[in-house]
Amino acid sequence: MDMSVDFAGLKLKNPILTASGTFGFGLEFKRFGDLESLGGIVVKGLSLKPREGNPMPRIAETPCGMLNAIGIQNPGVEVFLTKKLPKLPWKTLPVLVNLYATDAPEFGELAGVLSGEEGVAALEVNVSCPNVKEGGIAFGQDPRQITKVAEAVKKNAGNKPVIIKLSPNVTDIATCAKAAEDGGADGISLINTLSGMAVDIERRTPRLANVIGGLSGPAVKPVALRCVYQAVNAVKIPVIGLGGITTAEDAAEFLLVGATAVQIGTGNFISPDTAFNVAKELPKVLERVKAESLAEFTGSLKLP
Amino acid sequence: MDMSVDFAGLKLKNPILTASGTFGFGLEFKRFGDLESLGGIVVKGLSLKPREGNPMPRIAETPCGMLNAIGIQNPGVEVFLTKKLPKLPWKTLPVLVNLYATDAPEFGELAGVLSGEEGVAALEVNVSCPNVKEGGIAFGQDPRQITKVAEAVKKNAGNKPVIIKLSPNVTDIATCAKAAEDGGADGISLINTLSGMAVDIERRTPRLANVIGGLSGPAVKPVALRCVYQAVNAVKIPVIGLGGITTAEDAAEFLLVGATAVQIGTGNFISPDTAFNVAKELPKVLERVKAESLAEFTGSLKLP
Amino acid sequence: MSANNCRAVKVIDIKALGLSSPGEEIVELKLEYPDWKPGWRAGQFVMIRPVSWPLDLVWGRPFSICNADDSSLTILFQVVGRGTERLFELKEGDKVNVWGPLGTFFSKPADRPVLMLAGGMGIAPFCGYVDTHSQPENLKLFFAHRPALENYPYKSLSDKVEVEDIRETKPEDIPAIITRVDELVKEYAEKDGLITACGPMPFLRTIWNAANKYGADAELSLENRMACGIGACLGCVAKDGDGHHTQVCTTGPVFKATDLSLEG
Amino acid sequence: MSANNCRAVKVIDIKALGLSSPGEEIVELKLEYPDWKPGWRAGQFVMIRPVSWPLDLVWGRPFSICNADDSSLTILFQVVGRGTERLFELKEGDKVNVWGPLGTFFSKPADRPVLMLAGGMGIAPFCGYVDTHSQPENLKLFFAHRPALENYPYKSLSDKVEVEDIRETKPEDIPAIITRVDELVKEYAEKDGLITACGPMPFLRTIWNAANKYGADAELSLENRMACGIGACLGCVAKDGDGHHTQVCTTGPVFKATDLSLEG
Ligand SMILES: Cc1cc2nc3c(=O)[nH]c(=O)nc-3n(C[C@H](O)[C@H](O)[C@H](O)COP(=O)(O)OP(=O)(O)OC[C@H]3O[C@@H](n4cnc5c(N)ncnc54)[C@H](O)[C@@H]3O)c2cc1C
Ligand SMILES: Cc1cc2nc3c(=O)[nH]c(=O)nc-3n(C[C@H](O)[C@H](O)[C@H](O)COP(=O)(O)OP(=O)(O)OC[C@H]3O[C@@H](n4cnc5c(N)ncnc54)[C@H](O)[C@@H]3O)c2cc1C
Ligand SMILES: Cc1cc2nc3c(=O)[nH]c(=O)nc-3n(C[C@H](O)[C@H](O)[C@H](O)COP(=O)(O)O)c2cc1C
Ligand SMILES: Cc1cc2nc3c(=O)[nH]c(=O)nc-3n(C[C@H](O)[C@H](O)[C@H](O)COP(=O)(O)O)c2cc1C
Ligand code: FES
Ligand code: FES
Repeated sequence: MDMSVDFAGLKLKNPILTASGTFGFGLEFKRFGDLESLGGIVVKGLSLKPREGNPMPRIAETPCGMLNAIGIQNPGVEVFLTKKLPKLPWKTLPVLVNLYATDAPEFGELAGVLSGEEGVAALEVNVSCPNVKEGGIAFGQDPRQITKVAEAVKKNAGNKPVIIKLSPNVTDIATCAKAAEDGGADGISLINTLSGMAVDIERRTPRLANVIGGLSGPAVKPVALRCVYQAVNAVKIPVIGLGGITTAEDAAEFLLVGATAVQIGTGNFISPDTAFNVAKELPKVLERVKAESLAEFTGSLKLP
Repeated sequence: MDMSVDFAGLKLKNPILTASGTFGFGLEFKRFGDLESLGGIVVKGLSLKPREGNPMPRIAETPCGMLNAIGIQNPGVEVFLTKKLPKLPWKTLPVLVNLYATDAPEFGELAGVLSGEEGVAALEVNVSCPNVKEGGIAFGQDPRQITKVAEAVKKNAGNKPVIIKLSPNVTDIATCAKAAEDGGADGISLINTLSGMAVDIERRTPRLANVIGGLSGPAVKPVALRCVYQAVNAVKIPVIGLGGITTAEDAAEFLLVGATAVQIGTGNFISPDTAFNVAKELPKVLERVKAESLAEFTGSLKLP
Repeated sequence: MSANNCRAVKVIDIKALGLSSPGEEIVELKLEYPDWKPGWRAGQFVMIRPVSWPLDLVWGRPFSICNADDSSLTILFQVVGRGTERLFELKEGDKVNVWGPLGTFFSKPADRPVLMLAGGMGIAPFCGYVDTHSQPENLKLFFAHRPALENYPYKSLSDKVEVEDIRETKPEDIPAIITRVDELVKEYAEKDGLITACGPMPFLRTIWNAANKYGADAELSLENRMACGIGACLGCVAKDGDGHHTQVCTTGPVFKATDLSLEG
Repeated sequence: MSANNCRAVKVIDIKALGLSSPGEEIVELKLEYPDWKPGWRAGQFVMIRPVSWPLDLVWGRPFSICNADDSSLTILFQVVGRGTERLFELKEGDKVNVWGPLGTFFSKPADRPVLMLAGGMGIAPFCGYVDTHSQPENLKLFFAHRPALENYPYKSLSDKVEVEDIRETKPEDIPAIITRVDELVKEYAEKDGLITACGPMPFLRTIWNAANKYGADAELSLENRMACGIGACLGCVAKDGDGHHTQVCTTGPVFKATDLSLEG
């Protein structure tokens, strides 16, 4: 079965991407599979300047999921472009860059830095990171700000497709999706993590130094699927679905509700070859459920 | 260890209650434990008139959780008062009634019907049920409407404590908690279910006839704990914490972040004696973590 | 009291029956008898959840009581999903939480012929029904099945009561089953017999339609998805005779045909 | 290539060592050798996740390579939480996903005395270190432990190298350990030895402080909580010599003391 898809002008071999922050810069996974067997990769969130991220501890395991409060630790966009990107097979593997900034002009500036880079396939804009106190949560949850960020990035992105990555921690995800579309986004991706918390009753402390963190993994899949379904039905631009995908069947669920592509996040920690396996198994799963083609299956959910 | 607590004037033997919709009318669990060993029970959501609820299928299992879209099937408040309540040991077991209505005046009317009933210990107002299309979602997610409902119920509740049960499907839970307090609520409880969805890739259908349902169980515990923590810090009225509690350790986590009492929901399905076990084990767990008393432990979370 | 109703009992034995058709494993699971007082009735069920199950599967799973005596409780199950796959991994000595006996049961009218209509795993409750019936000579089993007969405890039944079976190996076999069910229901309606039935929904719907048509006295056991098994969650409801939702786990699983609406 | 780095290998043997103190089970787990090319070095670790684990525990668990030869890989673990409890339930023949060898390792300088400082389960990597060192006569182990010695593979080490141990049975025993560690670090600093260390954070911090004080050449292995083990999640970071966050799983787990900031 032909697995290729076009996402906002981006040609992908197959709809399986990896999620930002869970696949490093891709290089870490070279020993566990063939990167080029993936539809593409999204690298760790990058900011203009290097960031140390939050204090430790930053991760905690929860039932069928995990919390993280990494706080967008990253070496800064320059180091990425000079040290990491050249080592990736970007000519044959779409490398999407995940952008983090604290206000719309800064997002615009970051997009400007990346817009001329041949090795960058698209920009994914993280307006939803719930970990960083100085702004992330505020504009990711406010439709007007989402539109402003989308506009700022789009203006500076040159011909790179701009994907806005939405937070599920909102009353109305459809409005947020529309806000991204209104701002000129070429696509949206969702979900980022759910805001959550864990505590240690012996030590009487939060399990994360940041107190609150982002929940991901299989636990959030039903919420993710609902958000993707609502977003798909709210906008005309294509949607990337993610949240709790660990198998090709999970991936198919997101395609069924209308996602054009999907990302594997926490699944990469269950085993470092998860994304490769999902990419390999997806055609078999689609055949098993009697899909005529990827396009025929995508969005073919029948309502009662 | 003395486990008794005062919740908004309500004397509870211990802080373990059962969650609405997961414990029937209490009677169903008589054969599995001593109802009077619980702090209290919250019965299935009641409306003025009987309701058939949503079409089938209404439940689906998800990783570490479940989705439900029961749609507040219930026999109506009259049947409850005449047929169910008399069979409960309400003199020694606080019976909290969960209220469902589609607008503020109807909530007020329902509260009026219950206000004179000796066997009713308190009113828990469900402004958050995400299953019912005709209104539930709208006012549970709008702070102004929460205030209006709280006012309407409070005005008609006589001397019964009024507890507003909040939805986690909002951008800002603290504001919702304050809205309940502003409306005169004596306490709040949270979380109700997270809005979610599951699909069947073979049949290409949603797993719930209602398409979207409410996620509950261990999967949501980190979200619940975060919401309770934020609510406790937003209001002065006492808070009941729930969401994913299946053990006494889980219950202690909610007490640690400041809940005065907790409810067991989906945990009752893991085994019908879960709530009884949690009530029995809680004192031991508190001793193990070296709590001097329940009051000393409650809210004693140390921030980094 | 409560100790008898939700108990952790040990696995005594577990084995796959016969050689299954591909993808279909039928398994007999013997558990310690949970010491039920005053006992159980054929058609009732139990909820089962191994003590060692992690929280990723939150619910117990409902199974008909296949048989029970003072020392053991037997259930029969088919591996169809995540829960039954893991049940199949149980080992002797493993502990399983069991709550029951739950729900309603098949009647045993004296001196009336009884037709037992079983579809697939729907054979389970009839093992106990036959063994606890005082007049097995009045009983007849009609059995519609997909895996071959040796996968089921069919032999133990055919030794005791009149039996008849049709195997469905392809969709084209279904009309013959429907026709035969219709004939049998008519026959038992005419001779004032009782019809008891357990099996998949399409099978039950055929019987329900026929029972309506011929005014037969029929009792149908439903197998809706369940979370609690005790009437608390309202996840398992079916439509009663008036079209109102009622809990299959407590008002059922065995219903009089006239107390159900199975249209659709 | 990839086949060697993330493989499902079989459990060959699993046993609890000695009679543990209450609540502390120390277990030796032998796995099929994952056929690593070009091999492994003492101090490196593996991520382990049984194939049968349901999704309620999402992460693998990191363990030092205790030892390995052409046929088997041995790890030593202590039951401390949900993951290790379930690892302890593994049976011979069960499949386990293993990715590794991961991270940095202890150096083996020729002709220099080496002090191995192990705290509790921190003894694990030194089994392999001793066995793969060409000059065991240059090695000395100091071992601080809570469960009795017979719970650890201590005997196999004391047969090969000079050893010394202190058991901590109550908090009051700790100062003696700190004093002795300080003395030993001073001694090895003075004779230009290498200090290698593995154990809980307070133990490592004592060593780090002493190494700073005496200017000792020390290598410390950290055991931070890990989700991926391969540098991707940034959940395991420690502060490097400049106070910057660096991944313990890839820049470590074995760090030069001067490349770490362990204050606090
Ligand atoms: C009263 C009663 C008695 C029963 N007696 C027996 C018996 O004696 N023997 C027996 O074998 N079975 C019996 N059953 C059925 C049995 O309970 C189920 O087969 C079992 O629960 C399946 O569990 P599972 O986890 O293996 O399957 P699941 O993973 O829960 O799935 C079971 C099947 O349903 C599909 N499925 C899963 N989730 C959904 C969903 N949300 N929507 C639609 N389809 C879904 C799956 O694809 C699969 O085919 C009985 C059921 C009831 C209610
Ligand atoms: C490189 C490396 C090598 C290692 N080598 C070994 C080895 O050789 N042998 C060995 O026994 N161990 C070793 N460890 C430690 C081992 O990985 C852990 O003991 C193991 O992962 C614990 O898993 P668990 O699921 O049993 O415990 P968990 O349930 O994860 O908990 C472990 C302990 O931490 C506490 N805890 C759990 N979650 C949190 C949290 N979020 N915040 C604070 N505390 C928490 C628990 O109460 C418990 O005491 C090594 C670790 C690393 C990083
Ligand atoms: C450790 C970790 C780090 C993450 N870092 C980022 C990030 O830098 N930028 C971003 O947009 N999302 C980040 N995310 C969110 C994921 O990309 C993804 O949206 C989320 O985890 C849900 O998907 P999953 O359930 O498949 O993990 C991170 C998630 C995890 C677990
Ligand atoms: C089957 C089911 C029915 C429910 N019915 C109600 C209801 O009638 N009224 C209400 O306020 N909450 C209802 N809830 C929500 C629970 O009371 C609870 O808020 C939620 O399930 C989270 O807690 P848990 O994770 O412990 O289940 C229902 C939940 C379930 C699973
Ligand atoms: S299974 Fe819960 S009401 Fe029937
Ligand atoms: S464990 Fe993921 S970066 Fe180290």
